[in-house]
Amino acid sequence: MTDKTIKIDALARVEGEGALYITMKDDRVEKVQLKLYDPPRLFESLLRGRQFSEAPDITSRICGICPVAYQMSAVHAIERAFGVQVTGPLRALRRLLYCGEWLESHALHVYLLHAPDFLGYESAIDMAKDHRETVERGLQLKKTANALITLLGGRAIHPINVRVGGFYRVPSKEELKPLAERLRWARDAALETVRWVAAFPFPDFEQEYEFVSLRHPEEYPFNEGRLVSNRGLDIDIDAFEETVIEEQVPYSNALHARLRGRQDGDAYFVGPLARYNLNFDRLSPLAQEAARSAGLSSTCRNPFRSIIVRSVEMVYACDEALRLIAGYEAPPVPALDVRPREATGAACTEAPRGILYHRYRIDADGLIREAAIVPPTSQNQRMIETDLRRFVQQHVRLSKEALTRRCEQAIRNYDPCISCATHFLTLQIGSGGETITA
Amino acid sequence: MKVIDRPALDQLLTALRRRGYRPVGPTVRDGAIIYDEIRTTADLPVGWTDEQEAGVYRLKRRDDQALFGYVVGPHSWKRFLHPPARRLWQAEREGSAVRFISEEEKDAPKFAFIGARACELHAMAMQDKVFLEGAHVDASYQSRRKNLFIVAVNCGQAGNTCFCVSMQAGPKATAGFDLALTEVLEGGRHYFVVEEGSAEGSALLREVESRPAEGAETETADRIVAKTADQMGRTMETAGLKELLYQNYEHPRWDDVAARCLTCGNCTMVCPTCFCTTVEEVTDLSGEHAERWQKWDSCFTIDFSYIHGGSVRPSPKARYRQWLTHKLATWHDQFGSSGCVGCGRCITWCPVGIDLTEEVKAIKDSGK
Amino acid sequence: MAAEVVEKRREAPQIWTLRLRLQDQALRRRFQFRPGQFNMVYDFGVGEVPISIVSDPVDPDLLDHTIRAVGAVSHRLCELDRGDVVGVRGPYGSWWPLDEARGRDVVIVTGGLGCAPVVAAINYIMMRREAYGELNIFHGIKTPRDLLYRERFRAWQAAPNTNVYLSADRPDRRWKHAVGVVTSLFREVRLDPARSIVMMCGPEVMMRSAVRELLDKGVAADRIYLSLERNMKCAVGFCGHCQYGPMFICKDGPVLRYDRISRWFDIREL
Amino acid sequence: MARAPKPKLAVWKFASCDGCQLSLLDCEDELLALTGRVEIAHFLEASRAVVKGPYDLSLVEGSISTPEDAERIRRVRRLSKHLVTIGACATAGGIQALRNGKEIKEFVSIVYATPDYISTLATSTPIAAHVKVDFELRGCPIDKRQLLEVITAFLHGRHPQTPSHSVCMECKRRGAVCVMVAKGTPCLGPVTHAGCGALCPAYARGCYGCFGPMETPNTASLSEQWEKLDVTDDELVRAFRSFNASADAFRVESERHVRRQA
Ligand SMILES: Cc1cc2nc3c(=O)[nH]c(=O)nc-3n(C[C@H](O)[C@H](O)[C@H](O)COP(=O)(O)OP(=O)(O)OC[C@H]3O[C@@H](n4cnc5c(N)ncnc54)[C@H](O)[C@@H]3O)c2cc1C
Ligand code: SF4
Ligand code: SF4
Ligand code: SF4
Repeated sequence: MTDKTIKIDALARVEGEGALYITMKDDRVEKVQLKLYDPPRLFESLLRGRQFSEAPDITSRICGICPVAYQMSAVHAIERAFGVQVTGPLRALRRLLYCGEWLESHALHVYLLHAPDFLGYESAIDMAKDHRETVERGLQLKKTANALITLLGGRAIHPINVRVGGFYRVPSKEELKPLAERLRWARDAALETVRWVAAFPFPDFEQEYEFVSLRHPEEYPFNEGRLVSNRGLDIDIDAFEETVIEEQVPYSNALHARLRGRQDGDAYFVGPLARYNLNFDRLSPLAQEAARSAGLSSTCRNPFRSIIVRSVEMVYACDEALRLIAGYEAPPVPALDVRPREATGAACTEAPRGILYHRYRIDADGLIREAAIVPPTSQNQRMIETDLRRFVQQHVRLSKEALTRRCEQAIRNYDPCISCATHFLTLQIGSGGETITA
Repeated sequence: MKVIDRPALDQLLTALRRRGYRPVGPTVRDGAIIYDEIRTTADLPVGWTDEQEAGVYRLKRRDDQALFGYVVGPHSWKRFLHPPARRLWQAEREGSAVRFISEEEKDAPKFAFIGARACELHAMAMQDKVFLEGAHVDASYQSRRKNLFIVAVNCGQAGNTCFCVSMQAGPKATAGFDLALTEVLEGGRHYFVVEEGSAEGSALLREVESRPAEGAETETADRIVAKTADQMGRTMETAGLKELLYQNYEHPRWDDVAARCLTCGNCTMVCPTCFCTTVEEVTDLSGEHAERWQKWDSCFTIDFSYIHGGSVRPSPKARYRQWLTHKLATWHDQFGSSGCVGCGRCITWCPVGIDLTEEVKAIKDSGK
Repeated sequence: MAAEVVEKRREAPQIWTLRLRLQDQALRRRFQFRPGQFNMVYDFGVGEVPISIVSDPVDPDLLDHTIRAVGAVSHRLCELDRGDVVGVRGPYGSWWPLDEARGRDVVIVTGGLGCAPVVAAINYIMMRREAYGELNIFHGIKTPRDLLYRERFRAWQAAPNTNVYLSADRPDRRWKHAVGVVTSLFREVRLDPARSIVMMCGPEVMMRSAVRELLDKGVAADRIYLSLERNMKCAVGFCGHCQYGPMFICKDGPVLRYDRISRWFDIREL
Repeated sequence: MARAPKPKLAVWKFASCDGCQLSLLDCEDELLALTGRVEIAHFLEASRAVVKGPYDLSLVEGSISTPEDAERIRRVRRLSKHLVTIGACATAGGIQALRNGKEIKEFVSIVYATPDYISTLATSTPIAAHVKVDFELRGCPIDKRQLLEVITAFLHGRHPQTPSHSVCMECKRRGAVCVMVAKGTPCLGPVTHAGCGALCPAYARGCYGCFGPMETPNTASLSEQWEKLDVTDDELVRAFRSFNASADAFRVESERHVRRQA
């Protein structure tokens, strides 16, 4: 019987800055605290009084890893407020752009952030010493994704081409052609990735979860759909704020979210694993095939296997991108005419790490009067803690060092993005973690 | 003089391509007429014209199918002869030794300029002076220039910011071309009166369907160009201009213009005669390879005149003054002519519409 | 052109003289220069800067460059060691009127920290001392600490028919020389304006007042030569950076005769 | 180059979106080569291995908005031989600096139940307001080629070549058509620091100033021109108040229009 404290003051290989504290007494987990301590940047406040057209550019600055997600949620929410629907090639381009972001973000996470955990390296850079070709494949996948985002968005981080109503400039069919070439390579590389990660050692950790994601009548979800779960949730996005309750916890700069009507303390799960479990039937045949050959069925409840699911989504993103490029004809205008009106609009899109909710109240002059943003990581935060509690309880025998590593790995299952999660939260005085090793 | 009818003009492009030329010429992109590769005459701005004002440029539809019914846009031919960025040389380090690799000029592109205007030919002649006629020769420019074929076009209309007549640089192409066209759309006919300017031009012309020009046709062409000369949107008094500027380095007008000038450098970038460049050192992570890249530069930047301790021309006033006096005064002493051809680009493309003809006039009206 | 550092000598803190030899024999044989001219010296991966050649033209095999470390390139050049390789293009620009000056008195005026261009002229005269008349060297500095070449000045002072006049704006207690701007010394020294030819380099403010004084003393405008500095990228008149009124310092200069630039000399921020 | 021990590179994050440090991981073709030239000694986003300082080159992302961070940046400075700030947050306080000068209580109580908690967040300030900075790399986000230039320049001991002239020069070099002159679209390019390669004009929109003010920004003259394009004071205030709102030239210009509105 031992008491143990696991303390990670500065989580590595996550986006943003966080810390983990676990205390155990008599082999029982007492406390699990995931602290996300990026200083809040007060986006909701500073959006007030801005022109609606600025929202995609401003909110993109919440997160450099998934700026497209912010731009997509922003434009869809505002378009819903104004009663504008973007269809046809413009809609396809948005999906295509999102494919780029998924592929980029997943390649980054799978290769550079998560795989080192499975293979026992401190970083992908260390991993490259033994597995150079593999790491290079990951980098090339990322690069292909960035090329796609750059062509459509102008640059990979905080793209400049997205606007309410469409784009500033749309590519010609010709311009997309060379990308298709590279995406075909990427699709093969993604399949290779699935095979590679499927062979990783996974701890036995099947859990019961409430998975939440978008669901679209025809497609694997990106920008549209109803919000559903495997426990019967099925709502329009407009009902999001009635359904999701955000609570403050004293130790973190990120709010915890839970679903109304569920038991207090119950968490839910968003992200690739949730999408996969709720939308397997919407994946392309190739992606389904890749999943099956990796030993996954249409459901997967081991979060450690989310690395396989991410890789399957990479296959899908390439497949979908190729489909969209093949069917693309440049639209007559780069953007629909958008007239502001006094209204409120909300939208959810599937960021690489899960649903990202935006709501805007806009006045007749087109100025934002109120904004609300719920990023995926703050929704997953309670789930992560729940996972950690269960996992640590199951593995109390492990050495502290081993357990610490496992905990980190378990956190990375969620690919948490702390910059997002803390973009608007209360700062706890004195909570700044020590990250300097001098 | 010969005449090519509109439908036969594509043969000219074909003939050029057959001879290994890459035709570049005006085409519509992003709301302006720019210069880029031309496959057929359909790539030209068919039926387009432009309206220009200080700081304003707008494309407009014409009510005919003219190919050259506009003046000059934001690009100039220097983009091809004196490109915006070019590698000068490379260095490889091998142990303590350093090996220098100069650029090969033998593969210089073979351009054919379609639709170069008289002012632009003058501008090229001025850059020739800079790069070819001094003690040192710019080999890259030289090989591109040597390979060049020029199809000039005499202007059928003048723009609102044009003043080539004042600068004696247009609107008629008088020298420095292989072929020169005057576009005529009259009485339901659309043809080009062609003047031959070189042996190669004549040889090329023989590969294109053409016929001798009739007197009426050449007269029409002359009349068109003469009319253009009367349409100049701007004028500049050039008599005594160099001395005027030399005597007015401290004129208060420089402060006035400096209050408006953005020091953005647009005027120098669009100017077809501006030639200044900077050089950047480009290194890679291996540490074994370095390259020297030449890039268009502008006398409007702080770095341009930087010497250790600070810039020689920190004030916008001094930078604007340098630009204007270089163009219109010191150029004479350096290269024997004015550095301005009156194309009006710097007036149109200055985001705040600063007009050098106005600046000159203001100094003249109140200067020493 | 690759050149090897064959010798390195420390002149003062932050100032070094590099002796360079072109590696290519054929180029070496063709290389001819005159005092006052400069080379573009390139350090791998850092950049290229104009530096005067201060060695004697009789031996163009070895090129001395005295470099003061002020910024990136000059610092790196000063850190080079024997055996290191730099790039050298040149020689460029105009030179001191050392032929014209034969048989005349020579007045050298320098100031500030960098005076490499006139050192080339002084060295040249020293090697051919009898060919020239009286040599008066005026050197102005701000504070005694800026006097970088004490040794050199001492050696020159010891040469026949040669006088060194030093002046400091802000002297300390040990300063034995004149006080004030260097131009004030002209009043105390007897110069024969008709016999004299002036070579000058240094800060432009100093040169402005020096020229004024010398003209007042009756030195003809066409007997005053100055070496000017401007930013330089190409050194062959293409890059435009070194313009000085109608001049390109790289090809019309750096050594310019005063009467040719008098019109521009007093204009600020030219 | 003498093969001395590899210089140690550290990457630090303060209030930011992570985008600028991600630029380093976005150097897909160079990343492994980079690790051959420098030791990645502290880069939490990429590695859990942390090597003790001092560090030869520290890249600092993010602005200072808490007392803890104000203290932490001083320690980072002490541990760093060269300290380079990357991105608008670090060089100008970032978008989060929009709170500066506002009545912070009021600003945050709009959203927060317990504004007292955030009383320490009154300002978001650039790193240079706290410690000496050796070089500032602009952009929101920075341009990855420029980041590589900063690193290779550091390795070669030279000054990075990141020209501070206008975006217009890059716009013209790339042959883009000026959106302001040809379409009447307001563009901040003339007063904005180069570095992005004139992205926005190349995508048919006006520059919104994400690289901050250029070397000699004549914001007043540009504003006057914008007014001719029917841009209101209100809009001008917002235009100058974005990702570099606290950079002097932009701040002053926006305040001028705030006063004019009043
Ligand atoms: C004709 C001529 C002869 C010179 N002779 C010598 C000499 O013999 N010894 C010596 O120590 N110095 C000499 N200089 C000055 C020397 O060129 C500068 O000190 C050097 O360029 C500084 O470069 P940097 O990179 O070290 O400095 P930084 O301050 O980092 O300068 C950055 C860049 O600006 C330009 N630059 C800065 N200062 C000057 C300058 N004064 N002149 C021209 N370009 C400059 C260069 O391109 C330089 O790379 C001479 C200058 C000229 C024009
Ligand atoms: S004159 Fe006009 S174009 Fe030229 S630098 Fe000034 S503002 Fe820019
Ligand atoms: S579009 Fe903007 S950046 Fe480009 S030239 Fe015009 S004003 Fe300058
Ligand atoms: S054009 Fe302006 S806003 Fe656009 S990326 Fe460049 S600096 Fe940023």
